[in-house]
Amino acid sequence: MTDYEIHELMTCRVAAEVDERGVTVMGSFTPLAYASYMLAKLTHARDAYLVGFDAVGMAPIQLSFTGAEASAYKGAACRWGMLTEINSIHLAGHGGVEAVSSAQFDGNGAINLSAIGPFETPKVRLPGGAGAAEVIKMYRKMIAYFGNHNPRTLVEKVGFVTGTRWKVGDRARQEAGLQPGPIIVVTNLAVLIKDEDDRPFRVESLHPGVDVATVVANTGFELDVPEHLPATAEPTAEQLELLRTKIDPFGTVKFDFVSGKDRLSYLRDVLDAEWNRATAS
Amino acid sequence: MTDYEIHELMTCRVAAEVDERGVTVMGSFTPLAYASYMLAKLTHARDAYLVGFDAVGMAPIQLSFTGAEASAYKGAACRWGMLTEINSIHLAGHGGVEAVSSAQFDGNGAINLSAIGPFETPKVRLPGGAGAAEVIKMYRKMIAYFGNHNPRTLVEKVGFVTGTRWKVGDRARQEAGLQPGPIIVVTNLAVLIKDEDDRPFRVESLHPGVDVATVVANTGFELDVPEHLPATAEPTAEQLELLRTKIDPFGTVKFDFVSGKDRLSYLRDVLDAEWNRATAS
Amino acid sequence: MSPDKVRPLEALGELVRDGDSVAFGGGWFANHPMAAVRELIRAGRRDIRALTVVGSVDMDLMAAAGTLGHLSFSMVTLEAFGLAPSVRGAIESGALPFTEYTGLGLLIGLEAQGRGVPYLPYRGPFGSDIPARYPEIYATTACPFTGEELTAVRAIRPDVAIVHALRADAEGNAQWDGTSGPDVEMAKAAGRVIVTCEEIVDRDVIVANAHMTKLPGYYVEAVIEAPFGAHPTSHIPRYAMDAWELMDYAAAVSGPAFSDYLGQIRGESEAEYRERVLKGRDGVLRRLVDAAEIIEEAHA
Amino acid sequence: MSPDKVRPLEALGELVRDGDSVAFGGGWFANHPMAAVRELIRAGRRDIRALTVVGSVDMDLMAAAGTLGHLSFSMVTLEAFGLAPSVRGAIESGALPFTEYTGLGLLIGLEAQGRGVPYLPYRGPFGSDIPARYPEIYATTACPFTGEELTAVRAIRPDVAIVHALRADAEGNAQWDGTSGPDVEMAKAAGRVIVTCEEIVDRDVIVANAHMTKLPGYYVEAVIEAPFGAHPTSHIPRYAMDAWELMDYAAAVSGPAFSDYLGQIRGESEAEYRERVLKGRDGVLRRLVDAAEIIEEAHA
Repeated sequence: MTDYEIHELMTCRVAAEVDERGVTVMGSFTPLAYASYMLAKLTHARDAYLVGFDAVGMAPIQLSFTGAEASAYKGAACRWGMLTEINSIHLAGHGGVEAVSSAQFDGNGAINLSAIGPFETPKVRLPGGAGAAEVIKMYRKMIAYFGNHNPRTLVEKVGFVTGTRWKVGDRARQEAGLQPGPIIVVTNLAVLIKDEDDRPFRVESLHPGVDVATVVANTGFELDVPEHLPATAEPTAEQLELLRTKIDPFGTVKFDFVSGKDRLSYLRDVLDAEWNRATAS
Repeated sequence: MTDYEIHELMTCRVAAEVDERGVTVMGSFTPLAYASYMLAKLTHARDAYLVGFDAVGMAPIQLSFTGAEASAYKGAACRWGMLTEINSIHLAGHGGVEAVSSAQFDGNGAINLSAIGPFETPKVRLPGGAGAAEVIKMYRKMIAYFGNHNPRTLVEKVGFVTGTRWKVGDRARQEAGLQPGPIIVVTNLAVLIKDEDDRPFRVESLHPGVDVATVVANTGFELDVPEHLPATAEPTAEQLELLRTKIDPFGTVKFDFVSGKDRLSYLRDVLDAEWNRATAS
Repeated sequence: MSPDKVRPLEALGELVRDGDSVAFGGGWFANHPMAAVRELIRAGRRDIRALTVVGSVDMDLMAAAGTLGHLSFSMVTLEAFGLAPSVRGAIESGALPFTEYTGLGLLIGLEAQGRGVPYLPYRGPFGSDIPARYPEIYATTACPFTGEELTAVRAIRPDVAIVHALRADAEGNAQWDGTSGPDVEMAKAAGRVIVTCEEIVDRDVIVANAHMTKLPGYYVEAVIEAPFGAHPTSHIPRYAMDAWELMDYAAAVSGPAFSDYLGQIRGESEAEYRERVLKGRDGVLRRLVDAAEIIEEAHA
Repeated sequence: MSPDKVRPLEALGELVRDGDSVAFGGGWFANHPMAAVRELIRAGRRDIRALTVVGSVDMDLMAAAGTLGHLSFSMVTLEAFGLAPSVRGAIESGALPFTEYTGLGLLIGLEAQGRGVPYLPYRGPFGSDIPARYPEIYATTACPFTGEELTAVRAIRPDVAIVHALRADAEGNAQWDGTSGPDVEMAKAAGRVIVTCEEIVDRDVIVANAHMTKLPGYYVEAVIEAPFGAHPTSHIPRYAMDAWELMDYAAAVSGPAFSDYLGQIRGESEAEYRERVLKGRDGVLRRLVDAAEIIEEAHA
């Protein structure tokens, strides 16, 4: 078995959800989500239709902090702007997979990207949700990913609902005119799934070496725990090769897994490598 | 004084209404309207912003049946499609001058481009109004032009209202959120203007050689006839030179003034000239 | 990598079924999907519920050929060549049921469907007699903030849209340079989209001209190469409208020779049609585009 | 022939007045009108009611400089460089009144104004806590045909929009090649539009690239040439974001040295800013764009 890091396993697990139906849109440069989509497009979902920034019908790109945006346009079939993307993908029912992360996430599939504490004078003012408030309900699949599975992030009820899946079960979704599909949570410990409105998330798989008690103890909301719990699939050698040499050679995905005090120097190193590559030739 | 034909006088009179405020849009290839806009843009309204077909910010073009569309794109600053034009010009309050013709026109500023006789099984099914139903109320100025001023066309009340100016007086228009501006009718006999909801059209000017009784007798709706009636300005030598040599050398404007039996051969001659020009070089 | 959606024109007879509602692109004498229109006639499709914004010879030819079961339009005209005689006759005789839309209402109804709302409000055709005839299409609605009265137009969802592009790749990414008219809104609204195009190209060509891609491939079910596919209407910048063929059409359609005119189209392939009708005129139609002039401003 | 709308950057202080609501283009670290932001700070503008869809260093710098009187946004973030510290601090302390929009609601509100309707309906942020906080912006409305409940968002009309384009001509026809984000909708909604651009060009250049014109000149009041006018955010394909300057900003903004950082910007012209901050880095920022790679698919 090949050695891998947890962000690589998570990337591969998110990638497994990406298929060739509908359109997948990247907004902010969120490296794990970007890497997952690229991996899918280079392996099992060659026909996945990708949109990043205003580049529509992207080729797969190499990730970098300073170059991802420029890359997105280099192989793209079309240019749009934010509003056309909204009206032609999100609201038009063409959205395939939407992967988000958030400061808080709860057992109803709600996210909080707005405020910790009172909304008007918060303890922590968070960045805001951009399009997430509307978008996470519109896509066929909602994926939420968290590098640090803990009960402060995965809470019973978010302090403020920036956005939510709204309807969860296939039937409720179809009755509301939405594409049917589940919420999938991928963390550093496990994979959780919710596909019924009136049932809690259930543990779908545990990452190798994680026991279920750790997952339950670190989750603020109720969980269904099936008797039989498979291990999350580990990255294959081909996947790791693609991630490390083609998709993310600078290590942008790992950045979000680096702890507070080391983050700045990690970032500086990545940026130095990007600078050196650009000036080398 | 230079000799001119009636369609030339009408073209110049319509052109006089075109100014540099707002955007003027050409839809169907209606030669008189096209020629008027080009004349204005080449003389007193150099900064007029013109849109024809999907060419936005056109240069002035030479008219021809087979070449007008291609010309429109050759000097244009931008490409849009019908919907963007609608939402960015017509409905957005950016429309400057809208010139239309119609099978019937009445004293309220209503046009009929739909049907003569019962709507469902008409005596004459007309072409339909395209965007006129909405557009003629939205523009700052509505111009209606008719090559044959008679009481069958200028009627008391149209048999079917395809579209209408809706609000006419400046105040009523502004209260409805519309740009203030009049309805101007330019015919082969006279110029009529309406700028109040509760007053009839008034005769603004008579074309040289036309007496007011002829106008009144040939108009199916009531007219205000001021005591002092000026003559419509005749085309200047410069205008005629531009129209004949630059704007409309093939004579497309005159086509709509040719009577039934001669139309086909006139058209064939124009098209022959267009063919010969294209194959000459 | 890309999916291969390329189909022959002959597949159109299967892609469109009798009774389908079909939106046809183009406007005036520009860029109607005429090769597709001819192929539907050849395939003997019937009861097509056609939708056009500004139709011309496309609608008239189908009306004459007995292809139409219903017609939705905001205008149908042969402009210099007269009122569309077949459409006019079919409506006047009561043979062709129709819906007359206002032009903006039709486009905004298509837009509504494309962006996932059941209606859209706008400052509508106030005072027009059209909305009252179609309460299932037009309604009055009020702004929930200002109370302003607006027209609501209902979302329109054609079963199929057929549009003609300059070029497309096998994935369906389609480009226009000149008049695209209502094509993009029709495609976004329709259940299925068929793109005919002057030329199928490699993806590289699409990427190199990405600003001309008005319809991304994810909308498209089938891509069909059809050179001169808008003839006798225009496809700028490739060719001008064929006014001479339009004169021939206008002369034939109301007379006894029209069954021959139609029989010829029915009995030939599209390649044979091009061979027969264009016979050297293709070069002229291209040169008419080149010869078209803008006026250099002497007074600048 | 064309009107000449070209103005120097220094005119911005007159074009924007204290108290104006101003929509700023760009999104994330892409294409914010940073030269204009710096000029507003130099001109000492105050009480600006800023509107951004996804703001970053543009909003944070103005918050730090005391330029803002109110902030409307759907997101403000420095991404890898952290939460926007000045915006965050100003909101947490209660010093900066704000309106948090949902992202689609904000764009559709701008769209509504641009297309002349007082609101637009859409399948909104159902279940979000945001709409209930702003009943003057969000309402529930029903489709008059189907009865479906939808969200209505009210038209948003900024006094001014400032957007940064690749190039424009003197008439104001403005082109983008890479990220245009919300720029066009902001411009269409605003009472007055100011375009800064990398380069002012002759009309010929615009016509030759007509498909890149996203904003026609009739919308535009002033055109300002501002090379590197989005720096330290990106303007693709001219230059990548300057991550090193952003690190310097993030390091300075929360510390005691920030008054020096700000003082320097206030005390220099935009040409001096470029000279000081880019000092040879301009070439690297261009090469970062060139070096960015797509992945050729080995398995094709």
